[in-house]
Amino acid sequence: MFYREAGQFRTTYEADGQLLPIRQDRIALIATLAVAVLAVPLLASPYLLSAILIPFLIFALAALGLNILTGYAGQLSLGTAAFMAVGAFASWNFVARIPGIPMLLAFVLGGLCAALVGIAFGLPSLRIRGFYLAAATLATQFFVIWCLTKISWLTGGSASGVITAQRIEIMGYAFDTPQRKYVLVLLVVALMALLAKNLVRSNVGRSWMAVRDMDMAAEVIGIRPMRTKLLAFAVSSFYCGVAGALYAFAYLGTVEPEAYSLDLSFRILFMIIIGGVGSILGSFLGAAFIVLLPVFLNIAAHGLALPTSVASNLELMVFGALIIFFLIVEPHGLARLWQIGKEKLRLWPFPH
Amino acid sequence: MDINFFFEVLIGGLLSGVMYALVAIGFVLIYKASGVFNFAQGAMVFFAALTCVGMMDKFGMSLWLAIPCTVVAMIVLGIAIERVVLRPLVNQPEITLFMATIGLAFFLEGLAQLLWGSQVHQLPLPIEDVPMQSLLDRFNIVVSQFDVIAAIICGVMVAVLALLFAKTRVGRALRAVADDHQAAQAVGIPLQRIWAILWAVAGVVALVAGLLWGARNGVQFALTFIALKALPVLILGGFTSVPGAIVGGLIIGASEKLAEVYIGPLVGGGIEGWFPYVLALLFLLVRPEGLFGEKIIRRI
Amino acid sequence: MSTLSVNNIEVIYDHVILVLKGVSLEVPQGAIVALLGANGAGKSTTLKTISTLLRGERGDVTKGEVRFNGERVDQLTPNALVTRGLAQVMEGRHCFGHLTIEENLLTGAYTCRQSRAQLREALERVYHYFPRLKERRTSQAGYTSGGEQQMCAIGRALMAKPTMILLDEPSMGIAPQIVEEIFGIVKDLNTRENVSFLLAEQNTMVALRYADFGYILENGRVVMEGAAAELAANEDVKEFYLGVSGAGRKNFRDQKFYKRRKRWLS
Amino acid sequence: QEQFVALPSYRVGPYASGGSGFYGGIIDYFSLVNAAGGVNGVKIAWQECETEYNPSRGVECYERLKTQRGGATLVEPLSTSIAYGILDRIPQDKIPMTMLGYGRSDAANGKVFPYVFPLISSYWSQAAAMVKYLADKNGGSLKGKKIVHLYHDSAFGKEPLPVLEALAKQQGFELVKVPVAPPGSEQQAQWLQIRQARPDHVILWGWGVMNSVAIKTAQRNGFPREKILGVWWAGSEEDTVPSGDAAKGYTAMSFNTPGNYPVLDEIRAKLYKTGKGNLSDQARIGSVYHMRGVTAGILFVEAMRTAQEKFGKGKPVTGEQMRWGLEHLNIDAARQKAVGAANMFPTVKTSCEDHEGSGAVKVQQWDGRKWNAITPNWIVGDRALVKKLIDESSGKYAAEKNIKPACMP
Amino acid sequence: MGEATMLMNEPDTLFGARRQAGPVILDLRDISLSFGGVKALTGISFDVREHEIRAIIGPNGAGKSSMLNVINGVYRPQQGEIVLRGQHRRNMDCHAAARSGIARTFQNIALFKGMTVLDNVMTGRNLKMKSNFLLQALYWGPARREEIAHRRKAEEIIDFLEIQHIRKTPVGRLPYGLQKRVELARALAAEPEILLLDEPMAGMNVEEKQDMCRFILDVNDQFGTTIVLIEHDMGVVMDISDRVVVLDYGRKIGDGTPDEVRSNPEVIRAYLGGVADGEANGVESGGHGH
Ligand SMILES: Nc1ncnc2c1ncn2[C@@H]1O[C@H](COP(=O)(O)OP(=O)(O)OP(=O)(O)O)[C@@H](O)[C@H]1O
Ligand SMILES: Nc1ncnc2c1ncn2[C@@H]1O[C@H](COP(=O)(O)OP(=O)(O)OP(=O)(O)O)[C@@H](O)[C@H]1O
Ligand SMILES: [Mg+2]
Ligand SMILES: [Mg+2]
Repeated sequence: MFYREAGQFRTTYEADGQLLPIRQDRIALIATLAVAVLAVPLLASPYLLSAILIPFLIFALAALGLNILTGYAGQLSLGTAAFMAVGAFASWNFVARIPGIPMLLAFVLGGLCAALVGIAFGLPSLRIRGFYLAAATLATQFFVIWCLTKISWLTGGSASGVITAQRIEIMGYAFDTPQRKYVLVLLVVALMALLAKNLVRSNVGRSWMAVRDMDMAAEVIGIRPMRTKLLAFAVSSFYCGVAGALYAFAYLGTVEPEAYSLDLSFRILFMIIIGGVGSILGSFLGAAFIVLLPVFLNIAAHGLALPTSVASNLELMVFGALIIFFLIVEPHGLARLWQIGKEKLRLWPFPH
Repeated sequence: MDINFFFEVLIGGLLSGVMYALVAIGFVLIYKASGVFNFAQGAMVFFAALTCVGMMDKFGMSLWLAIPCTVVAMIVLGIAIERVVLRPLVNQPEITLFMATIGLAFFLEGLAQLLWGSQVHQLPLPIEDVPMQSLLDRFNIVVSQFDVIAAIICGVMVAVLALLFAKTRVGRALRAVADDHQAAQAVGIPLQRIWAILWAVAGVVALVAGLLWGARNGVQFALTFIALKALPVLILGGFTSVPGAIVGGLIIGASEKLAEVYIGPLVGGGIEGWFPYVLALLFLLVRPEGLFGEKIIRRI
Repeated sequence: MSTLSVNNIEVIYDHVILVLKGVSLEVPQGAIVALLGANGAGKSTTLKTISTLLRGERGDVTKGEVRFNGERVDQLTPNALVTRGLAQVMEGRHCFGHLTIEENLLTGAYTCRQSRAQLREALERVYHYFPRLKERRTSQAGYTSGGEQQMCAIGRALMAKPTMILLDEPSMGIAPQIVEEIFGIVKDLNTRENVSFLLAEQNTMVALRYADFGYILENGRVVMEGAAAELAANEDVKEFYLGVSGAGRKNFRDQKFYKRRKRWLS
Repeated sequence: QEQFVALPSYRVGPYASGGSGFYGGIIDYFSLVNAAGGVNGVKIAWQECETEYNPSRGVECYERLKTQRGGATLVEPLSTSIAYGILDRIPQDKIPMTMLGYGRSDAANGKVFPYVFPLISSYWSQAAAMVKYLADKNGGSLKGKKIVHLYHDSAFGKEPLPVLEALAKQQGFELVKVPVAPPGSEQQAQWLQIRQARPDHVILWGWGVMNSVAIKTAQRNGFPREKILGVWWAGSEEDTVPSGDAAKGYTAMSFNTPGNYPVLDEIRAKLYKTGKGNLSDQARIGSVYHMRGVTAGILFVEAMRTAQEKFGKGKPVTGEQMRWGLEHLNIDAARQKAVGAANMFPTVKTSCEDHEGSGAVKVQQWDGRKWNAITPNWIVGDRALVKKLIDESSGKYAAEKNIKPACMP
Repeated sequence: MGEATMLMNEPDTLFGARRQAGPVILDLRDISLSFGGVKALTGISFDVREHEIRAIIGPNGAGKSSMLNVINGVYRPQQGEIVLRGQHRRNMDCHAAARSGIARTFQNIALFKGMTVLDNVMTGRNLKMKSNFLLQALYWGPARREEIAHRRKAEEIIDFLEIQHIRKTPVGRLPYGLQKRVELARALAAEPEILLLDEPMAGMNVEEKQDMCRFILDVNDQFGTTIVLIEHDMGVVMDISDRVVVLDYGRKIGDGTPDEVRSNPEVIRAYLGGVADGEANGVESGGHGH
C-alpha cells in the first residue's frame, strides 16, 4: 500500500521526463546515495570497502559501458576487457609521461583512448551482426592484449610488462585509504551512471535502441546506422576505459595485461545478461550478482567444513546453476525481476 | 624460401585445422538446429574426456569399455540438459540461451572435477603421435600419424552429419527450429525430443573431440580453452554449415601456422592468438555470414 | 459433442498483465467457429492458450481448462496437440525464413509419417489451392512477399492433415480474391473432410458468412455468442463489426471522427 | 595461541592441479607441526580462499583473509598476478608475502621490498642457473651454440629475457626467442620453426597446458626431449604425465631434489593413515608440487621459529616479527636434517639484501614414471649478473614509488 | 506550396473541403527491379501528385511493397529513374529519402520492439533533433529544451491517433492492430511530406479501419501530406484514394481514378475478379447478403 503512484500527477512533459517519475523511487534513490556516500565509508570495514564495494562499483561501471553497447545499441561484444586495458594503460602512460597531469584528466584521456580503439574495432559492426560480431570482437581482445605485451613502450619499458599503478592524487589530496578510494570510485561511477541514464533516455539512446531493434527501419527513419553504432562503440569503450583505469588504479594497484584477460570480458558480459540487457540498474544488479555471489559461495562452502577442492568445485557448480535458475525465472534479467516486483507491489494487496 | 619447410608448415596447419574443426562441429550442430550458441561446448569436451579417463582410473576400466560408458554418460547428460536448462527457456532471446549455456559450462566444469578430481591425466589412445616415417624419409616432411587418423575420423563425422541435415525430415525440422522455435512447435515439431537427441549427439561429438584432443594435450582443464580455437573456424565457415566447419578449420589452421612462421618473427611472434580472429573478421567484412553460413535475411 | 471446449480460462502475461478474464467457448465437431473482437481483445491469446504456445511467451493459464476431444490438453506440449490433430496458423505468419517455401510446407507434415508419394500429393493439394506458392516454391520464405508468406503459413498447417485448425487472422494481407478462396478452402475442408475450425478474424463480414457460430470477445471476456447468422443480424454487431448501419454500408470517407465504440461490458 | 597464515589458493580452473598439490603440501606440513605440538607450543592456523588464479578474486581473498583470526601474519598466493595485486598492500598491512619461485625477481632486494620474499630462487637466478647447467653440459662453454627460448608469451615468459640476453652476449651463444600465444594448446608452428632452426637446446619457459603440449609436439616433430630444459613450472608430474611416453628423457629445473624424505614418511604415517592428509590422492605425496608445498611449509615454520627466538618463544609473532624471521632465515644442512628434509631443497640463508636466500637449483629428468635428479649438486648461476639486474630494477621501482631503500630493523 | 500553407493555417480543416491535388511531386520512370530470377518490378512508371492519396493495389507478390521500397531507397532498382520534386536520381538512399520528407510504415510491422510507444514515436523525430550527444548526456540547456519541445510534438501525434493510454507500454506487448497505429504515429512524427503506407489496415476490423481511414484523411487534410497507400481492402481503396495504380506480376496493368480502375477489364481479371463489379467493396466491407 505504500508504493503507489496514485495522486502523483505529472502535469508537464518536463516533469514526466524526470529520471524517476515516482516519488517513492526518487526518495529511495536519494537515500541510497546518501547512505553510500556518507554512512558506508564510516561504517563499513576496510575489507568490505576495498575488496567488495570498490570492485563492485568498478565492474558495474564496466558493465554499464558494455550495456550501452550490447544492451542499448544491440552490438554483442566480447572485447570489454581489452577496452578496459586500453583505458588503464593509457591512463598510466599519461600520468607517467606528462608530469603533473591531473589524475582525473588522465582517467578521462584514458577513456578517450579506449573510445578511439573502440571506434576502430567497431567499424566491422556495420556489416557483421549478432554472434558473428561477438566472435569477431574477440579479435580486439586478443590483439590489444598482444600489443600490450609486445610493445614495451606502452609498459614504460618494464622488463616484465607489469607495472604498478601510480598513487591517486587529486589536487594534492591522496586517495590511498580504502575509504577515500571508495568515495572517489563511487562519485565517478554515480556521475557516469547519471550521464548514461540521460544519454539513453534522449535522442542518442533512442537511436541506439532503434538500431538494435530493427536497423533497417531505423535507417528508413533517418537514423544513420554507421554514426549511431560507432558512437555506441565510442561511448561504451569510454566507460569501459575509465572502468579499466579505476580497476588498475583504485583496486588492483597494478597495470598488467593479464588482469584484462578474456575471462574478464566474459565476466562483464555475464553481468549484463544476468542483470538485464538494456538497463542501467541491471548493470549494477548484475555486477553485484557476479562479484558478490562467488564471495558468498566461497565463504559458505568453506564454512561447510568440506575438503577445499570439493568446496571449490561445488561453488562453481552452484554458481552455474544459479545463473541458469535466474534465467529461467526471468530471462530478461534481475532488473526485470525488480520491475515486476515493483509492479506487483503497486497492485498489492490486490492480485491484479 | 625453403619450399619443403613451407609445405611442412602448410600440412601441419591443415591438420591442426582439422582438429579445430572437430570442436567446431559440435557448435554448428547445436547452433544450426536450435539457434543456441553453445558456450558450454568446451566444457562438454572436457567433461567427456575427463569422464572417460576418470572411469579408467577409478574403476579400472579398459579404454574400450570406458568409451561406450562415456557415450552413455554423454547421452544422459544431453537429455538432462534439455530437461533442466532448455525446456524452460524455449522461445527466449538468443542471448538468454547463450547465457544459460555459460551457466551450464560452469556447472559442467565443477561437476567434472568434483567427480573425477582436478588431476591431469594421460589418455592412452592406441594411436602413435610420431612423424610418419615414410614421408620423413622421402620428402623430409614431418606429418604426424595421429593427425592423419584424426583427420579421417573428422571427415567421416562431417560426412554423416552433413547427410543428416541435408534433405532428411529431421534435418529440415532442425533447421526450422533454429529459425523460429514457436512456429516449429506450432507445426508439431517435438522440440524437446529433438533437442534432447541433438544435445546427446553433440555430447558424443564432444567425446570424440575430447578423446583426440585429450590424447594430444592430456586431459586437463585447458581442454575447455580449445573452444576458443574453434570460434574463428566457426565464423569463417559459418555457424550453420557442417562442411563450413571443416573448410573453415583448414583455412584457419593453415593460415595461422603460416602467419606465425612467416609473419610472426617480424612482429615479435605469438600472433597465433589473434591472427585467426582478425583473418575471420576481415573475411566477414566480405561475407557477413561466413563461407557457407546461411545468408542472414534482412528485410522489412 | 464438441471437439474443443475451453472452460473459463484466465491468462496472465509476465505475472502481472491479466489478459483473459474467464473465457469459455465450444467448437462442436465439424463446425466453423469464428472468434471476433477488437484489437487487443485477446483473440490471439485465446488461440495460443489452446495450442499451449503461450508458455513460450511467458504467459500463464491461471484458471480454467481446455479439452480437445474430451481429453484435457492444457498441460500437453504443442507437438502432442498437433499429433492429436490440432494445428495452428499463428498470427504474423511465422514462416521459417531460411527454408524454401516447399521446405516450409514439408515441415508442416512432420507429425504424420507419410510416404514420398503421399507427401507429393499433399504438396500438390496446397499448390492447387495457392498457385502462387508453386511459382515461388524454391525461394527462401524470408524473401517472399507478405501475402505469399501468409499463404505459406496456411498451407503448412494444411500439410499436417489436422482434424481441427486454429486460424489466426488468415485473411490478413491477402488479396480479396484469395481471401474468398481461403474461406472457400475452409468450407471445403469442413464439409468434405469434416475438419473443425476456430478462426480469429477481423474480417467479420466474411467470417460470419462462412462460420456456423461466433463469439465476440471484448477485453478478455466473451460478451456475445450465437449462431453466425444471428450475430450478423444483430444491430450492434452490424454497426461495429460489419460497418453497416441501418442505411447500408457507409463510405469510409464519411465516417465521423468522434464516433467511439459502444462497449457491452466494462 | 595461534599463528595465522593466509592461503589464497586455487583448486579449480586451469591450474587447479598445481594449486591443490602446492597448498596440500603446505597444509600437510602445518598439520604435521601442529600434531607435534606446534611451534614451541604455538599452533599454526590457516585459511584458504578460492582465487581461481584470478587477480581480482585474489585481491578479495587477501583482503578477506588478512583480518581473520586476529590477522594474517603471512601470505602466499602462488600467482604472479595476485602477488602484484597485493604488492602495495602488504607493507601497509605489515603482512609478509612469500613468492616461492615466481613473481618479481627484483623483489629479492629487501631494502626496496621489505615484505616480499621470493624465497629460494627467483626467475633470474633460475635463468642464470639454466645457462650454467647447459654450459657445463657442453663442456663448459656455449660458444657458437644455439638455444631456443620457447616461452609463454606473457610477462612470465619474458621475465628471464634480460638475463638470457646478457648471458648470450657474454658467452657467445645464439638465443632464438620463440613465443607461444597463451594458453599454448597448439604449438605446431613453433616446433616446426624449432625443427628448422636446429637448436642445441630448447629452454621451455612454459606454464599450464603449454608444457605438455610442448613435449607432445616435440615428439610429433621428432625433436629429442633430452634437449629440452623446462623451468620449474614446467617440471612437475602435471606437465609430463599427460604427455605419456613422449615425456621420457625430458629435463626440467627444480628447487627440490626428487625422492623420499623422512618428513614425507612422517606425513604419510601421521596424517594420511588417520585420514587427516590434505591430498585426495595419497600417491601425490612427494610429487613435485606437493614437495614444493612442504618446502614452503618448512620455510614458514622456520621463519616462525626464528622470529620466536628473537621476540619470545611460545607466543605467536606479529606480521612484522614474521617479516624479521623470514629475513633472518638460516636453514643449513643440519637444520634440514632436523626437520627430516636433508637436501630436499638448497640451504637457505636470507638477509636484508637477499630475500631469496639461495638461488640454487637442480636439474631433474623424467624417466617415464617419476622425476630423478641428474645434477648431484645444487647449481648456482651467475650471481653477480643477477645481483646487478636486481639492483637496477629495484632501484627503478624505488624511484618510481618514492621508496628510500633501507633495511628494516 | 502557397496554397498548402494557406490551408494549413485554416482553423477548421477537419471537415473542411478536400484539398486539390497539386503538381507532380514524385515521378517514377520505368523502374525495373529483380532479385536473382524473380522480377519484382518490370518497367513501372507512375507519378504521385502533391497532396493526393495514391493507392497501389495488386495481387499478392505483385511488387507493391517492393515499389515502396524503391521509393524510399531500401531497394535499388536495376533500371529506371526517380524524380523527386524535379530532382532526378538513379535511386534513393534511405537517409536521403528520410531527409527529403519521405516516411513510411511497413507491411510486417517494423517497430522497435524493446521500446515504449512514446520512444518509438520520438525516434520519428530523430532527424529534427540537433543537439549533440554531450549535451544530451548532461540533459541540460538546449538539449533539455529540445527534448521537451519534441516531446510535445510527439504527444500531439499520440493524442491525434488516440494511443495515449498505451504511451508507456513496450510495443512488443501490444496487439497487432495497435502496433499498426503506433507505426503510423512514428511515421507522422517525422512530419513527412510524402507518407508511404504499406497495408496500414491489415488485421483491423471495420470499425478500426474506419478510424484509420479517418486518421489518414485527416493527415492528408490537415497537413497536406501526400499519401501513397497499399491496401487490399477495396472498400477502403476505392473510397479514400484519388488515383490507383494496379500492379500484377511486377507490371503495371492499370492506373487511374478508382472508377476507371474498377472498370478496367484487365484489373478485374487479375485482381478484383468476380467481386469487382457493382459492389466492388463487397467482400471486405459488407453488402453481400447471406
Ligand atoms: N507477450 C505479451 N506480453 C504482455 N502482454 C501481451 C503479450 N501478448 C499480448 N499481450 C496483451 O494481451 C492483450 C491481448 O492481445 P492479443 O494479441 O490476444 O489480442 P488480439 O485480440 O489478438 O488483437 P489483434 O486483433 O490486434 O491481433 C493485449 O492487450 C496485449 O497487449
Ligand atoms: N529482398 C527480396 N529478395 C528476393 N525476392 C524478393 C525480395 N523482395 C521481394 N521479393 C519478391 O518480389 C515479389 C514482389 O514482392 P512484394 O513484397 O513487393 O509483393 P507485394 O506486392 O507487396 O505482395 P503482398 O501483397 O503479398 O505483400 C515477390 O514475389 C517477392 O517474393
Ligand atoms: Mg491477434
Ligand atoms: Mg507487400
